Amino acid sequence: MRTLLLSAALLSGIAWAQSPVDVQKVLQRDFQARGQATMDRVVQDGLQRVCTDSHDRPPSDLARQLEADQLKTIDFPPGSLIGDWKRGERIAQGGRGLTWNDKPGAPADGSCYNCHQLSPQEMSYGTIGPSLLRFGWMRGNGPEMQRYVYGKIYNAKAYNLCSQMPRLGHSGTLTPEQIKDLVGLLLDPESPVNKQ
Amino acid sequence: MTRFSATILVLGLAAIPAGAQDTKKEIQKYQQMIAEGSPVELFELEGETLWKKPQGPNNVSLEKCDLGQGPGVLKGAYARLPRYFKDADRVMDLETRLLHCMTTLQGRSRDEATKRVFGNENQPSEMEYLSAYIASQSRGVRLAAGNSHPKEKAAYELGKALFFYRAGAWDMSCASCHGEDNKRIRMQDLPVLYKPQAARPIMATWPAYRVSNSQFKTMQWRLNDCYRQMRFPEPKFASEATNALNTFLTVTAAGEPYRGPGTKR
Amino acid sequence: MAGPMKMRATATGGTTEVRVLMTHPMTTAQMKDQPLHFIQNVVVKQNGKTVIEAEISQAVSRNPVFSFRLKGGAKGDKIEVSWVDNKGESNTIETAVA
Amino acid sequence: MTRRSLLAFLGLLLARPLSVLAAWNEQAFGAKTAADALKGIGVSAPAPSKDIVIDAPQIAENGAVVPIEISSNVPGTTAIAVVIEKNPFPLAARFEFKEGALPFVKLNVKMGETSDVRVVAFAGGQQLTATREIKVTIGGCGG
Repeated sequence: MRTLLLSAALLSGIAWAQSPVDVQKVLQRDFQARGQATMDRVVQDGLQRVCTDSHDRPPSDLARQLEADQLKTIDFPPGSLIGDWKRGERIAQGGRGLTWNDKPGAPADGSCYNCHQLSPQEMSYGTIGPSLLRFGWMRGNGPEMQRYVYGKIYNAKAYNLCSQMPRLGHSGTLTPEQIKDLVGLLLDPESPVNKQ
Repeated sequence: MTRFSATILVLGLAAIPAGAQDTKKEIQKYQQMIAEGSPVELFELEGETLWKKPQGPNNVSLEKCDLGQGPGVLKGAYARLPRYFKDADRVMDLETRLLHCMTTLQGRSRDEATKRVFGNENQPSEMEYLSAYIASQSRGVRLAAGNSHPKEKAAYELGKALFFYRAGAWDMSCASCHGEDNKRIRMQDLPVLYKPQAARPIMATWPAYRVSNSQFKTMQWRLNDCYRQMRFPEPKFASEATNALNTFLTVTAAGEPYRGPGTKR
Repeated sequence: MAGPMKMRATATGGTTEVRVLMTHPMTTAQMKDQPLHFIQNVVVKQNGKTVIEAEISQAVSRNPVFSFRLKGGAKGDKIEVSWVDNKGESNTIETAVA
Repeated sequence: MTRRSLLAFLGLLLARPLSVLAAWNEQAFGAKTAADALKGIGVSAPAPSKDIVIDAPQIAENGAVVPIEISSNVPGTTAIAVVIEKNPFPLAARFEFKEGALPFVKLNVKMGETSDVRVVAFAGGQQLTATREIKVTIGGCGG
């Protein structure tokens, strides 16, 4: 792993006046644990380090390898992955979870509308991620699509290593049940996302 | 061309961009109107009172505090912060410097002076009031944070590295939201803060009154709350890290005439 | 205790523009942890004569800001704005037209 | 007591604290529907008019502060009322413009949700009205 990281830094060709290691030390000195936001969060894992080093443009071989590692973290539930789109819509609207003033263990939300357009009725949507309007209508909702959407929400980095989307299942933000409800929001033909 | 993609093309060309354009225009109008009808001057008034109020064991006001332009000189002081201070041998932004003056001039303990740095709508903090007043004394002065002393240069570099450092429960860096042009969270436009053009109007209007919660917010708070939303632990108030980030952002915005304290959503 | 007010009155082309800021929580019945507390009456006077009387509700935003326009007006005219809230607290500010 | 001092004394009486003099239409402000609020301020079947100008953003990023500028071009306007139809208590404000004031006001209001904002102007025996829809959206991260 160490050589892998080193080569990533070299390949990216970005000269940092401060190495990420130095920055991590600063964060460990200048930040403090509060609530559920503990200090281990400032320590980068492998992909965070590679993405920081490469300005989110990791060498493709390395990216493929690390994406495969991330894919292994996803535990796909059996059966249909399409949950209740109505609950999904509420999860997509909210922005709570994992911050230092959120109650540990309390249900979190997906923060989906912060970055994506989904239901056409909601005009206050962000644009950091692509529009998901009519997502299921365009792509169908067969088992493969369900698996892709579930996996993408559970761990977006398995599909695009330096994606800005949080690993909502892997990080413990959302439960498998909540992720299925979001799959429902995206793929259920009755969901406003897919209605004309 | 399939029927589906034809439909998408039509939708894409006609309905959606027109709506988005109108939305953007109306949001701009909203922001302009809230700025015109802002109660921000009330915070400046209160801040002036606090600046002149004797406090602490030494029972003196902050009027002799040197914000970089000499003891008690307020005109243009905020626009030249953060900067290196020889007496403290470090780079300090406004709040860090005020804390320094509270401990050195007024003889207050750091614990007491930082007990409540961020207030709420019912009780704004001393730092917030003071920031409003002092920043208002730089209106029209071009931003010129320190960028020549070796420690200022080091702060800039550290701030830049922090800006792009991805970590936390959601793998975010500042650049996750402020790294690409023409993006927004919900309706909020996201300035690409490492680019001068985008950083200038933003840094020229902080600190600011936020209408969504009727609170006056400082730059230390802004950084603190970004890290909260990024699912990081909490940055310590007036730490080297927050001063470095503030230096990076303000140096990037250099040259913009200061026109705050601003009014934000 | 009532927080500060601020006012500016400027004469331009035959009208006087009055902009007044009031420090007030303006809490509503919907806020659970706070008692209902809001300004009910605002009065604007020009040289001692009442020119505007307003009744307002909890729907006015916290720290109210109003702009009014008065006919005529010359530099030095006295403008006075006062408010009273539902608890009987009040405040007044006076300024000369600039 | 001289005439002059009597006048001064009356003047003092008139300068009693505002709270004693001030009237506040409890019935209208306590009304929970726009119809009841309008009834409470004596409005019935106001006529739509283009002479009432409501300047406001069509979209408010936050309902806590929605800036609205109102002016009436109806000659002889003596009062203006603002009703936010979907607010829990729709009547937001009522302004009386006496000799010396122009029928103009700019203020910030709270809106619980997207709603029509109705303005009624009183001029002589006339009641005129205009509305404008303001959409209230969600800004920021919501966290």
